[in-house]
Amino acid sequence: MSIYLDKQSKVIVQGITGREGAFHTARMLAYGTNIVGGVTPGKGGTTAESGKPVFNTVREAVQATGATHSIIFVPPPFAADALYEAHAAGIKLAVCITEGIPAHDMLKVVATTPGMRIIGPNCPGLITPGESLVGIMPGHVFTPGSVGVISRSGTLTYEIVDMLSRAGLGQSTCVGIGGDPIIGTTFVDCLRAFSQDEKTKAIVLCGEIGGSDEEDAAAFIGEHLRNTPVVAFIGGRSAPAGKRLGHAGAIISGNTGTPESKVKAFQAVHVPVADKPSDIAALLKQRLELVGAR
Amino acid sequence: MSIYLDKQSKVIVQGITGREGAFHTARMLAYGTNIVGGVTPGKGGTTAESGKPVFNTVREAVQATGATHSIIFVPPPFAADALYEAHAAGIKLAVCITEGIPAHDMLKVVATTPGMRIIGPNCPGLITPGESLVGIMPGHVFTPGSVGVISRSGTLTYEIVDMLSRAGLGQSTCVGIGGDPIIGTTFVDCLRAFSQDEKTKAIVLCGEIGGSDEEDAAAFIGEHLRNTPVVAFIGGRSAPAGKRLGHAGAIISGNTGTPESKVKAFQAVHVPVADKPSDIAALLKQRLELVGAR
Amino acid sequence: MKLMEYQGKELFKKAGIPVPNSAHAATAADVAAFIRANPGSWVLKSQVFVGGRGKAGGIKFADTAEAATPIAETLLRLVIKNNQAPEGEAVRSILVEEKLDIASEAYLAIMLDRATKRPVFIVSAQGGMDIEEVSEKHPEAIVKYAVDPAVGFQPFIARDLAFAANLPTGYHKAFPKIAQALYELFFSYGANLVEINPLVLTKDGRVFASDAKVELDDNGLFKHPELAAWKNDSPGNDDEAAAVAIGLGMSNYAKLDGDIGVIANGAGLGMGTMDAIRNAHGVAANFLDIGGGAQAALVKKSYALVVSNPKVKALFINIFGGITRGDQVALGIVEALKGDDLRKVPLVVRLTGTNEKEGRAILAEAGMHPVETMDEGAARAVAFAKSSGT
Amino acid sequence: MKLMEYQGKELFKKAGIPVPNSAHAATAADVAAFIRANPGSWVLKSQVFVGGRGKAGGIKFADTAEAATPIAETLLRLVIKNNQAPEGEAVRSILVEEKLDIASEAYLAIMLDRATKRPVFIVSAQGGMDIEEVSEKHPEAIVKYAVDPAVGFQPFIARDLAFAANLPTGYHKAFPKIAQALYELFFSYGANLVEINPLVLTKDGRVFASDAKVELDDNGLFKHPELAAWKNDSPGNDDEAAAVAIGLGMSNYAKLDGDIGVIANGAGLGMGTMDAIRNAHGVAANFLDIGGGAQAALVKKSYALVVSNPKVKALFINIFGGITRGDQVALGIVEALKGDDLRKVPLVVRLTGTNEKEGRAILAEAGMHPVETMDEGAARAVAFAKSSGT
Repeated sequence: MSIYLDKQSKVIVQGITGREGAFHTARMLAYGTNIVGGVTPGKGGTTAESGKPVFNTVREAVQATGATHSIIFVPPPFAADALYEAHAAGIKLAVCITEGIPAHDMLKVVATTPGMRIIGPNCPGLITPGESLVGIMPGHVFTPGSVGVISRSGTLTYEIVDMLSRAGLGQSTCVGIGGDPIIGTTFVDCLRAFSQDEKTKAIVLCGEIGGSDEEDAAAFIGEHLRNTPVVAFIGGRSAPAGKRLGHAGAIISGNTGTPESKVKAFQAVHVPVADKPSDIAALLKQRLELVGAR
Repeated sequence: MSIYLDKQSKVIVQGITGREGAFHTARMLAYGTNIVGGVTPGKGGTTAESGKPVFNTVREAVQATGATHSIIFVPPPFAADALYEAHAAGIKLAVCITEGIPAHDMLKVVATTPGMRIIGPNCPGLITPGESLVGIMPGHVFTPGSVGVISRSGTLTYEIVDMLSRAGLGQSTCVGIGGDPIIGTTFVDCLRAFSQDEKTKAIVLCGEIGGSDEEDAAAFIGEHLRNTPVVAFIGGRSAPAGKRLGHAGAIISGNTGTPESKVKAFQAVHVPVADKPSDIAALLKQRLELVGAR
Repeated sequence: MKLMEYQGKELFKKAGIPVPNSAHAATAADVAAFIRANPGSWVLKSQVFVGGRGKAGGIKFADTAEAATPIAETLLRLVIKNNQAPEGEAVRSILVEEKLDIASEAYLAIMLDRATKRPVFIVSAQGGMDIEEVSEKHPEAIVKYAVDPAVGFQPFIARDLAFAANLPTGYHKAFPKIAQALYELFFSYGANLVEINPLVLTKDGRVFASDAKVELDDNGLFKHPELAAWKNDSPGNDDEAAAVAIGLGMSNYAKLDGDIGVIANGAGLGMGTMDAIRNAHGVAANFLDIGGGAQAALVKKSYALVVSNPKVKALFINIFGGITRGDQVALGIVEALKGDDLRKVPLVVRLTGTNEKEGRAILAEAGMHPVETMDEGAARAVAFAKSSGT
Repeated sequence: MKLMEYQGKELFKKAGIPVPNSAHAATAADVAAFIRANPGSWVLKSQVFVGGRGKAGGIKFADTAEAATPIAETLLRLVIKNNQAPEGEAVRSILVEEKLDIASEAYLAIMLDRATKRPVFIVSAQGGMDIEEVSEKHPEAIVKYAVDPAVGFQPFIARDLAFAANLPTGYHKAFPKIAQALYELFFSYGANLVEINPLVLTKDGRVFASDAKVELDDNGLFKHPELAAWKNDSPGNDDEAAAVAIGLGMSNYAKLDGDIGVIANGAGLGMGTMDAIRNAHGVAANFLDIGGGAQAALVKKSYALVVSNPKVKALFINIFGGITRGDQVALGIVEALKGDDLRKVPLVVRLTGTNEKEGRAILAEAGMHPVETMDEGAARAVAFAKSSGT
């Protein structure tokens, strides 16, 4: 098992003939992802570089292939439209890679696309190692296993997963939820899914300064995941207050969203917070041994 | 049992201090309806003519009384706002009496108030005879019993129910769904509810020319209510084509919505269509005997 | 409220939907003057509300002012009939419009759909005069999309429709903008229907709304006071004006062909009363719904309106009160019958429901005795009308 | 993008939110000239982005041009500091504004709330300078409402907020219109935050937005080209301009206080790299995120930007490729080091992920050997910086 994605999941690529779309389609196919086609309006009926059929609309693609998952490589002004189109066509899970989508666009998308899980935007996607990769992650650093990974950051996740893999801690599913202020899937959504996934035995949660998602996650863990080993990491702890470093989410304002408040929230539910990514694997092993000993 | 409404249902009146609101509050209270208060912005903290407390907002009213039902007597330009307010405050069923609400207002209300059942607008409300009346119907023509009544018309329903009562056929719940083009609760919604209500043994359905609600109802009956005696009536059969008679719904255009298409749809599922309201009781008795004989 | 083509096109222009060059003319002289000032090939389009004007000879072509004058005179004398309007409608004015060099005709409309409770786009590559035939014989050539009102228009909807309907590629660039503008017009004016048939693709690759059909929701008109002037042009206006003049809703009164006046409360009971009259082998002279909660004064005015129709030989007042109170109705009837200012016709009253007892008492005092049922009342009114001779 | 008070109030005026009479002045002479031409009691408000200008002496009163001149001169020399901005911000200009006869001060704001994923109204009857203290000590005096974006603003929301916050009745008539206008402004400009503090009720019963704080979402600015001019005034503009000039996102570069340059791909890894440098007892000289999918040319330009900061003594390039390809990064580094046009500093490269092998080959050819881990790279860069002396 796994969450959100497995080997059978049928995936289409919105923007399959674009530069990024084509490049990552090839990489996802190489990883083994079950990509069944793609969409580029006006190029319907042709075949993409990857050999997959191109459709004019998501509806056509879904009708022809039975796809349930979509990954979106579309520039920011058109990304909301792509998400609406996926929803209207019955897509169940859409990964939105696009960076720079107006927050108000996402506000409305998230409120009006019930029944479709959105991962991102501004995220690296998700991967169930050894089965399927729907995203832009470097597949080779992931290994199959039983650690669920959730992260607001993209590249920092690769770092962390690489070290987990090197330490022999394979992953069940890794979800990059994205760093934008308004995202489709939160830490809590993923924690809930992991809590119902038999394969996932431990969880690594990679947060950031700003917002209250980490605090919410800590509260959920305290209530529903008391017996699961969880280790957290908070990125950006050396960022100066008030400075904006890339993710709009990483704004520190007032007392909410500070690293201190997040660390405190996790410690209150007995979740250790790693000082640096390279400490995570060791901390998780300790937690796993503790549970094993009980 | 009954559908949508019983003696316990706690009801508030939006517009309780207005002319119509005050008049019908008194009548509903006289009928036995469990009215717990009302709302008029700016009059919060006072007591209405009926002796019930007045609140400034629906939220205050719900918090103070635990109301789950609301009946709305508010002029057309403000009715959509009243429905949104009811929904935001957690009301589960709102009866909207108001006539003349823009169809586009209702379009959006209906699409964005999930979890709240709206009866109407432009309707007489609903009644579970002997228990509770949330509407403007003349309570004395109704009698408790086991016939469910659904009607697009207001006054014609009183006519029909009066004759049912005189014929000894009491009613479980009667719902006036309203005659506007966009309504919250359709024939099919009510049929589904009646199909799950043990007390309802037979159904009278009072439709009108225009639209396709009756055809949809016939289809539902064919699938889910084959063993329940149902009698239908179609109002406005003498209306000239193209003329608009009161309800925007009663426009005949093309071949859809004609009396013939509706009669045909009901006959196809063995539902007799009465020629006039005074025939309904007799037809229903025949159907009940038929079922009894089986 | 229905708009005429030239009115619809004014809204289209404001919304950014391309329409051909045109001038709206009330007389043949105006038509000729415009063509003289603007040489070229022109279409003279009769302005009426009924459909089928093309087949009825209401659309003609002219290349010169001289040729146009007699054509315009003929058109302005034309009465256009169809199945829905057998009595016909006189042409009121002419839209003089640039003649398009047509490569293709498509169909685009948005209507309020009761069943889905959504605005529905309807598109076909086979637009033009025979769209209804297409709809019957080749339903697969017509594609639809129900817009979620919470989401509103999104560009993908236009792409989806254009591809699904197989619109010629010449349309592809212009279509999304036109679809979006049409949706915004539909939405901002609270329309029941906006229709472009045909949406023309010209041989030189331009796209135009060559016709415009717009029907607005009367209940939403209060948001658009700027359209009040057009209201007077709208069909059925005499009845609507009469209704509004006495304080009824604009669709609460309609004159019909029979001789038995009807006053009822509620549209359903009003129609039911007409049905009952038909069942009693009579024909209603009108539909009149006094609405909910009518006061005595309105009942009296309604009486006056109904008997102002000279065809009316008998009147059936049929009230089953809910929000309407029997005492107010009874007071109104008594007031109406006082004095000599209003014509008297044989009157049958049926009065039940809210405040029935009080109402009956008032009528009894005035010497009137209501019937018990609708069927009884209808039969008695029909008998009165018949006995009054022809 | 943050707006200054006078800019925010321009948007307020357009949106129909009442603001006091005012003039925006860049010099003391302009201030004096305005007051001379418009006799009355005026407030001189320092225009800065940082909060707390009132407590820092940035707001003064003047009844005559003579009195105003020295005050304005003093204000225009003022540097306003607070906890968030210890280095302070120089006053740029002055808003000369009608002095209000205040009866009551309320608070009204709408912000984008991450947790509910909705725009949230925040209202308090206790507005003014101490709103943060109110929020801490009397949270019950602050009421909130999360708007469903599918529904949008509805009048009941304003009623609900006004009653729940116990706004004095003097506000009740104006408040719903102001709340609606503020929501429409928030919505149509794609704001992160719009705030009126205080919303003043005057003794003669008028309501005014006495201050304006507006923060717009940079990602949505492309929809509002008319605001481009204000962008230059926005704080952090030097860093943003530098980033945009080389083709990065406007928030992808920020100069900091340390001496170790940082180039990373992704904001998370960029922050992680800074954390690693701190863990190695060094301090980053900047944050630079080359974004996703950077090509060689952008990598070279990023190098140039980082070393243009004279404080930089060592540079750590930390790449973990996903959408970013190792070969492109390597090519960019090699290009940057060619020739003499760019300053050379000790360089540590860490390169892994997508096309790692190709990238390492390119670097090896140029005689460079990447480190294996982030911690290792950070430690080495810190060592380089320290050994280069102070």
